[in-house]
Amino acid sequence: MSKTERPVRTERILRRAAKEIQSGMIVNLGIGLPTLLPDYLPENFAGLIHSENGVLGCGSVAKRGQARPSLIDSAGHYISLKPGSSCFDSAVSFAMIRRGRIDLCLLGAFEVDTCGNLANWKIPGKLSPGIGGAMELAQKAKRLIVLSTHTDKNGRPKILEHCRLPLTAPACVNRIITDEAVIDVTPEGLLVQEIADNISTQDLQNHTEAKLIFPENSLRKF
Amino acid sequence: MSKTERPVRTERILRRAAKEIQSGMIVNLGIGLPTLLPDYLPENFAGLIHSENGVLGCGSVAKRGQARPSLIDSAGHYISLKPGSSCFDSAVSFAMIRRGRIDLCLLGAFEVDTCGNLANWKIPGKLSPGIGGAMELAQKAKRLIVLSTHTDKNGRPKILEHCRLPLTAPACVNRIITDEAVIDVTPEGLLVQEIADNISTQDLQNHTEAKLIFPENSLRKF
Amino acid sequence: MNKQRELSETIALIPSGATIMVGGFGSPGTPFTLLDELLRQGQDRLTLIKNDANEPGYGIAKLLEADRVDTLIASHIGLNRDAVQRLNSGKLKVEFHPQGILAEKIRAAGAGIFGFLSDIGIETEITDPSQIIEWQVDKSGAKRKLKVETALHADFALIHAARADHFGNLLYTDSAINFNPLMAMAAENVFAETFDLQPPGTFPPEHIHTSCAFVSAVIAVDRKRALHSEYELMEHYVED
Amino acid sequence: MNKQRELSETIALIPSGATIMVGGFGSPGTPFTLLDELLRQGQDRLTLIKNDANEPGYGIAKLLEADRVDTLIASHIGLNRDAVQRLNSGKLKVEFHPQGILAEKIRAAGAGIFGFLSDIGIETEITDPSQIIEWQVDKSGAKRKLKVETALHADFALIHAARADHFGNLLYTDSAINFNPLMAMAAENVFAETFDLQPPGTFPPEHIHTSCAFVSAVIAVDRKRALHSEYELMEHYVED
Repeated sequence: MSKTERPVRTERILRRAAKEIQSGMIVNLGIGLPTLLPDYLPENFAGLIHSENGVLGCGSVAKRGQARPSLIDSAGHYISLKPGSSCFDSAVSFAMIRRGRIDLCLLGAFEVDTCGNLANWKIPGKLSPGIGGAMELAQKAKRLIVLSTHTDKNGRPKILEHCRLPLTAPACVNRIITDEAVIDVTPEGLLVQEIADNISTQDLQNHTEAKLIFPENSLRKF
Repeated sequence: MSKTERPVRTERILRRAAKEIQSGMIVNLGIGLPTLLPDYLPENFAGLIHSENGVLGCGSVAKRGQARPSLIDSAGHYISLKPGSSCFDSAVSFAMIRRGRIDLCLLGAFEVDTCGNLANWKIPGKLSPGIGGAMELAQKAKRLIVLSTHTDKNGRPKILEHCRLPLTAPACVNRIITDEAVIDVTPEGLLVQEIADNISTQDLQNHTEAKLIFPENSLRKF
Repeated sequence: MNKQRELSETIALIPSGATIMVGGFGSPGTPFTLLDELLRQGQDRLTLIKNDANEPGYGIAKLLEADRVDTLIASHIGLNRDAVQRLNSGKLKVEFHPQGILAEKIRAAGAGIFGFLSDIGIETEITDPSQIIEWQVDKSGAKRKLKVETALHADFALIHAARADHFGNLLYTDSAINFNPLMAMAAENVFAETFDLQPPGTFPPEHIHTSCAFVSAVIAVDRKRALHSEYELMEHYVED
Repeated sequence: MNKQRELSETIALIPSGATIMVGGFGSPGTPFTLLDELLRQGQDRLTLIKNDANEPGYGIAKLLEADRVDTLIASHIGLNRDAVQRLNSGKLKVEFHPQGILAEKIRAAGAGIFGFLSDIGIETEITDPSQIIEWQVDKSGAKRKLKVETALHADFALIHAARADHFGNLLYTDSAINFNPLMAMAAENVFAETFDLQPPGTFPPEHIHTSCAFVSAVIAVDRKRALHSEYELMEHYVED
């Protein structure tokens, strides 16, 4: 899907999410929306993208002529490598993850809840393609941000009071970025930090099953 | 200690032990007598010497001019490498050992007994420099041969009914090669396979605390 | 010391019912030539251990499609719709592990240890209470609940190496490293294919990823004569 | 991203009382320059984790001789008579592990696991009954007695790399690899010295032994200006 064809909702999420990735960070991008993020990073981005199939320092998607059959990211896309990249086996790749060397991980979600619980790997009876790297990334990244449309394709909330699907990991999410809001998981509950410029706080709460906390001062738009 | 200066007892042990190392084998040589074995192997020996500090394919001792500060064996000697050698970290080196990839290990001993128990790492109150790789090699080499003078420097037996020193590993020794005999550890006990050409069976038993089994047919001399 | 072997006689050593580790994350590192020979020879009732199920028409997917596989031990099979259908219809038994735990269980076998203690997935449905121990793992004096993950063994491993020598020393490249060096350490019998087989001494000793101590046989594959489009770029992933 | 740092300010980050992993098996791979700076700065009450105690006058032996070390966690100190005397006289606490178990305990910390199950030394005096569990590790249904070996952690690791880049990617050579890559994964803060510091992109990605993700600082040591005879051949081992 080329950048120009992406729906407005997706565009908004990705544009906002790109701001979370800072210079010097080691970042893992989960399959789905997060995989599209490199397109939104500055050309000279000074950080390292980790792909759990064994690459640190992933570059942009490799076009025909540059692509090598031996070099993909964990989503299956042919990629280029940046100077200073390293390739290693799967045990080392996940050592890096479990050891806490991933500064930031961005993952998709089926459901996320008030406690920061995440469900993104299984819909019983419907979808169970396996676990992949999701559990280790969710549990061990220093900072975990969920990227998701605010509601599912049927308009139902994905931000719940309590996750109903099998969990990927409990209490792992730090921030949720949707097309409608930027929401932090805090000990007090879900704190809205930013709101999309085309939505009211009332609508946002209506699209959210979990009770949202709004700050006393005015909400930043995005 | 150059080859010409070695005592006759040592020479006899090493000459006999070299015959145990066959083409194609992966062999680990323990510190002490076994380390001297490469001098007794044929020039074109087609096997691989493993050194537990992370080398497979050790060559002969490197003389001045060839020696590199970064390349030693586990006894601390500067070594050369043979074509097809590999260098790896200590976890991989001991993976190789615990995984059963060492065909043959030759170790020194303080004591060895009727059950094939080996004591070679500690003399309580006198000597406790640590364990090194001995326990893993003793427990996991496919075949373990002890090289030792038949009696200690005070003439006391080293082949005992039961080891009295702390064990390196129980029931690990397959064969014992001394300056007086070649003895196999069998379910029935210690079976003498060969005897030095300068000793009687009676003297051999007298120098041995454990009861020896002698074969019915005549003993091979070495 | 020369471990170069012929393809068909090497794969013929694998009996029906064997447990086989297969290298590769997706296509990179998948030993397509070895797998095709296994398909041709007809061994069945196999248990395969691979990160994924390849994509339909590729690698182990062809063994699945030919009903040769009873059980697959994997991390994620989402890119193979056919394998998911087989799982859902009960035709295929799949045992899922978190990807890094799968890697570590294989490495544990390779390292000659029996298992390890982990906290991954400990509060999720993939963990059964019978797998939990409480153990004091630091000097705090407090015990911690941990999951015992046991080592994962196999009779055989099929490996794809970018380069190799006749002793069986292996080198990998790019993201085609993945599970290959772990499986090469773990399995009883390790068969590696390579396009680039060189005399011993060609590679600097510290560049070798898998020491020949772990490898049983090396099969030279002529890249030019290999008919496998599987080794080429997958068109549906190539961006123009 | 550039992790090149100055020697003294890097070592100054280490407080007295710290637990420090030190690379090297004997001399090869020992970070002599980092250790000398630690000696110069005077941190004490240290716990060191190293395979051995170097030889008298070399590496960590100098820290032992200067009474800076409370505890040494090692595999074998037989080549350092002074260290053995300190152990026997009670001046130095030494915790011994079988060499491969020491390596694996360090790797366990580096792999983010909490421990592992082993059968090494299980019937010897180094194993206490409290370390044993009975666990079903295969499909036989039978339980097996195994020793729980816990992960070994450290605040700092001092590493010697043959080559490095400014991001902190490290490459080792010969038998100087040994414990270095394991310790570089395990410790919280990892300082690596090298004679050969190059720009990122110099080394093929699959030749890098330690990815920069694990490394905190790289110190360039000028081999020509380094006064250390410790890096040269040890005369008493050289045969003419």
